Amino acid sequence: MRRLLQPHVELAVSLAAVVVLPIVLPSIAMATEVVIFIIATLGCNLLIGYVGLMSFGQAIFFGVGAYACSLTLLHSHVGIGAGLLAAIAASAIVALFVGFLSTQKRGIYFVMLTFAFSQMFYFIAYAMAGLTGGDNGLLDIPRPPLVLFHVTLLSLTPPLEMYGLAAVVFVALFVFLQRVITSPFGSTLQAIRENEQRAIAVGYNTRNFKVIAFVLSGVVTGIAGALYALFLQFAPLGNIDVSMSERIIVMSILGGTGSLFGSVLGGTFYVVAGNMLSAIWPRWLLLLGLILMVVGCYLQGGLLGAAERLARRIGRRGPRAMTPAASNKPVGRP
Amino acid sequence: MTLSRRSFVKTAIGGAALAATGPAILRPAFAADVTKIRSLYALSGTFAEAGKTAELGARIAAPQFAKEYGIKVDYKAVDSEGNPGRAVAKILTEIQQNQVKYFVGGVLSSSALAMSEQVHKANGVFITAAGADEITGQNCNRSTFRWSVPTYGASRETVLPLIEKYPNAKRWYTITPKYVFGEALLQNSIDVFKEKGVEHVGNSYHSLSETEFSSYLTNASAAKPDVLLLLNFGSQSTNTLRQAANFGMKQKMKILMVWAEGLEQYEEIGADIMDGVYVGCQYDVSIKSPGNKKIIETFKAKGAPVPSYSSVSGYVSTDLILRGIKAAGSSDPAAVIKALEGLKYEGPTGQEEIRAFDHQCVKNYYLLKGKPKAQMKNKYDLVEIISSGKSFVPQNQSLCKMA
Amino acid sequence: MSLYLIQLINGLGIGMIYFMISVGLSIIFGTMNFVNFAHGAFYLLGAYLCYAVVAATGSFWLALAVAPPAMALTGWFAERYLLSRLYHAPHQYQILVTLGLALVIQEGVMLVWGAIGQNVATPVLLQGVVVFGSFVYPKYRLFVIGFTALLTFVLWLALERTRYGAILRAGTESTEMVALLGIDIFRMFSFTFALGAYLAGLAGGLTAPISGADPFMGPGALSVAFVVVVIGGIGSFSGALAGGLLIGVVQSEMSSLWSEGANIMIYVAMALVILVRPRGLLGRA
Amino acid sequence: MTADAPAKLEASGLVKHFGAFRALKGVSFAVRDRSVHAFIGPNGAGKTTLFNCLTGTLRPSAGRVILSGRDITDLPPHRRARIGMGRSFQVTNLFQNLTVFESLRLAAQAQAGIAAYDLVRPMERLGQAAASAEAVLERLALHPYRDVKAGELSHGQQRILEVGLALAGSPSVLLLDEPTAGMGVDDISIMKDLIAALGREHAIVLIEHNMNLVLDISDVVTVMHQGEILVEGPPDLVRRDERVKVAYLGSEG
Repeated sequence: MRRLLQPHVELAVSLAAVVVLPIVLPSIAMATEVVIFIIATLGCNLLIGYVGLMSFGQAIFFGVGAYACSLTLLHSHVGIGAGLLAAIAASAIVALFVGFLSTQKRGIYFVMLTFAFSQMFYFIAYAMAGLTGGDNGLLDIPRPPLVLFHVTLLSLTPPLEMYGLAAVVFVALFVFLQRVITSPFGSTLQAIRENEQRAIAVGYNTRNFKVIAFVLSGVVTGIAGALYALFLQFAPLGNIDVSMSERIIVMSILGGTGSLFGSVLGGTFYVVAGNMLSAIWPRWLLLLGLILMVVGCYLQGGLLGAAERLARRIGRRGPRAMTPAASNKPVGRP
Repeated sequence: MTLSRRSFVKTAIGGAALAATGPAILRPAFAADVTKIRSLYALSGTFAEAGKTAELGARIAAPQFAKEYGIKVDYKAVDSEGNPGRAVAKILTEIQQNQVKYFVGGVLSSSALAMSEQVHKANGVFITAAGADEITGQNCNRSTFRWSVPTYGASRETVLPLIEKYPNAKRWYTITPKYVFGEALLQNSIDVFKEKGVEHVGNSYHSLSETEFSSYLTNASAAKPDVLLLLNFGSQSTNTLRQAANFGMKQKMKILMVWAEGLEQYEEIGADIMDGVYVGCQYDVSIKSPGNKKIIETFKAKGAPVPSYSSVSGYVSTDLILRGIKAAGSSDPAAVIKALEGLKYEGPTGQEEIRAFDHQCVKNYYLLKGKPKAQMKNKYDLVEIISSGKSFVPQNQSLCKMA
Repeated sequence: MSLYLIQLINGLGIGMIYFMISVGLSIIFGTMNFVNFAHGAFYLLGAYLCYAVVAATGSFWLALAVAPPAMALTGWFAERYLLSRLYHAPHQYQILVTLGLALVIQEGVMLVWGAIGQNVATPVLLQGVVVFGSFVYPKYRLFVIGFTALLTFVLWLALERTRYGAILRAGTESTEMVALLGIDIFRMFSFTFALGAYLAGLAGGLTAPISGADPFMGPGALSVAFVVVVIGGIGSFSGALAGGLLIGVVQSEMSSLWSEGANIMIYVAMALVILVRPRGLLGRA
Repeated sequence: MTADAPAKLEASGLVKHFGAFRALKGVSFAVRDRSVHAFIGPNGAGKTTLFNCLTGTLRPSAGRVILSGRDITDLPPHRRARIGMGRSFQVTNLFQNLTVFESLRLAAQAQAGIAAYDLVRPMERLGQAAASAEAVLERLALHPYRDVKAGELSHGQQRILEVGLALAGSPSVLLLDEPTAGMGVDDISIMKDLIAALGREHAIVLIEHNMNLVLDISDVVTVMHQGEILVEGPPDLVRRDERVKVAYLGSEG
């Protein structure tokens, strides 16, 4: 599928964004937040854009990643890498469980199932206050320096170093996911999104592919959750709330599904606009609501789709090079 | 009547919330002698009403005391969105972007605790009126001061006087939200029950997302208590009280809401239901003290609504920061912290004092009672003070071990 | 009377309210195969419209007569000019647009009426309680149960005995079939959506004297409605009733045992129903 | 026709109930390799149910399905596809937004087994799948439309691609469900030639309403009626059989 930006251009633009964000944004903290939510959005986009699955369970993995990383660092003296590994392992296990059950159903039943799991895990986290801190959350999470073979790579004390960690993880995950979507596995996901029945008929065990995609998505989102906990040094209960799922979904669709770069746009736009608008008008969510309605009705390709349309109109490239975002087309009603 | 409560707040926020959100490299280089203060209240989200009222208090206090103490102040409101994660991210932005050292805010326990830690890491000063005892208990730190009376005092100063007032009310039933704050109120109340030999006939826990309380009230009714003690907070206590009144419980027993949000909440509940209900609160406009007199006059002069607990908490928190700077004669946070420790001042509740060892403000807590509609002088005159007093955990029992 | 029996009765009362909140969602869900994430916001707006009419006129009965039809009109407009363009879009866009609509309603309510909740006084006629032995129950809640029961009967009659009801029931089975019968399904969708919004608004108005009108009551009501609709069976009228009553009773009975546990159990049950019996307890196969 | 060719696909005693309704009442047959075996019958004869039992979309209530000597009765559809069963759909069922080549490549890639799960290497590394896709493009004369989206093809081309997707996995048995459905006369003759040609290399199960096409190219025709086999034999035999006429006329009258 040819797009506005070829993969290597997307990567280059993403790299440039990583360098530019802390300079143009009002604070490094905001840049860090942007990058973390871009990662979470990438995880969500893998499901919506490449498999056609809309999961309300992303908050589960965001929350579990944050808790796993925080608890590891709070209760042992291992390094930051171990915290991230714990987040990966925990979110993978939970995503395997949730994904294995949820992918048994399609369409709106899948949405409802992930919604039920999201609420379930929220109340479990709330009830297990001894482990998760309940409503208070986990406080005072240590942020040990990043050490590799006894060499301190990043002390992580200055804000820019925390940003650096998040940015490096983001770039690594972006490259990894770019490879995933152009791999045999990724191309199969797109076949499933297009027509699952046919994918089964030609010999794919689509259930397996969906579960693996779900786990990948969960792990990426879990890493975002862990970075968020490291960034805030705090893991609030709100991480695992269904409204976090909604926020991540909104960022994904706002940016544009069907291309990883859409997530970069969506995450950046949501976090930056949210910060700026909330400072001006406490009722800014009203504007967000209007934007969602406009995007849903008229701009289904999201910001990326809008950019592509604009580029086509200006005609900088030949009109044939542009194909509308795949997500413009119906995926098939359940 | 001057401006309505809402329209005043709207213009206040709209006019002054010029967000300093320019690029990091173009950071405005403020003169060093301007003290930057940021308030972090929930201006949107579930606790927006309490948040914007508290912010209003801070907004009135900042220019007034700046002038009074001769300090240059740059005050801005930051919306915590009622979301602890967002609140911390925004504090980090303020610290990094504008090198802000002074913060007031925090209504919810979870937000306040997390904010307290961030300000402490940045060696700033944070003044809050949140309910979480940990703030001046096990999670206390050098940077954080708390104006509001902890759950210990709130329970004692409401439950004890009510027991004394009604010696025959021997059976008490409690309804508690399941989180640290609720548990703390419950434990402190149970201690008072034991001390006074009254019977705790039962407790119902509910989750923080509950809105339907009839089943808990049914449990309570079945226990046939003399007093129903509500230990929940905000819209949950409003709903519990409203539904208890629907179930006719006001006629059968005394109802005491230990931790009320103040005037806005009484208005939300309405005069009919408030009539005869006991509530505990940090502040009431009817307090007779020189400090309160001044606050009422100031609010009137500014065309602001009648002062309430929320607006006064924002007001006093901001005052305390500027008072500390004045006393220290410097805007260095370390010096300001020193100056605030042990500070005695004329506050809205009379003489108030900040304890040095845990940074807890020692002040009155009030037991109030809803007035019958016929006795109300105006629509804000919903409660009358029954008693007040100071109860605080002594230093040797405090969980605060400040480094 | 034992406490468990009292809680059973109270739970049935809560369940009737849950049914009211959910039935509109279920009808829309079943007929149009459309998940309306703005359903909770319709419920919220219904409560506020009711509050506004009571505040202006003092009459709760007038409010109950005016607010739900106003919601039906809102729903009809939303369907006609917003949602109707989404029937052929993937469901994520339907969810996105209704989520946006919910946000607009919620923030709009705060813009108009402020962020604090509003009290809606119980109508004078229904103040006070009725006493059956050791069981005390507010008159107003009794009225809500009676009113809902009556409404249930009327709705049932409408669905079973009228031409529209027959079309609607057929639509729950297969919209294609209805279209083949030469019926304008888009008009049917508009009408169905208006009916769903009407019922949500009515639920908001009816519960306002019990839990007030609060700008944040939407998402909670939506969650309850999802659970009830899924457990009862999507598109099933009797299922929504059974689901509502079941959830009400479980919550009420669990309140003295482990109330957070009740929440976990309810969502476990929701997941199990989708996995094991997707048509719900009473849904048609 | 090669009468001595071994049976590639066998069904024995297939029964399928839907509640009280018996859609298949014990159907047995054998499809020999390199032959076209057509199933005809009036509407409601049970052809579609039979087809679904063979492809695994439905599980028969009783009886067995044997593919190349292996009992596949309990295998799910994707597993059948992996051991040499290709199928097409009656209603065009393509990857609408993927190009013709990509669709065929994906269909071929399904045979790659564990390599299809490769997460990190580019899909071009699976050269086998691309080669198979190219071969099918050639064979079906779809190469001019290599980079056209499936959804943008004409109906006739879509029907051809429908068969192509079944073919891309290099199956030994092809199950074609009304391949000419909705086609124009010119396209039908292309499809007819294609099926006849494929029948020389594969075992083909054909469900088709176009009687002329069936009688022209089939090696064996099975006439079904009310869930049972009415007549089975070479086209000439079926053409003359009185029972077939009665069954068709009876169902119409």
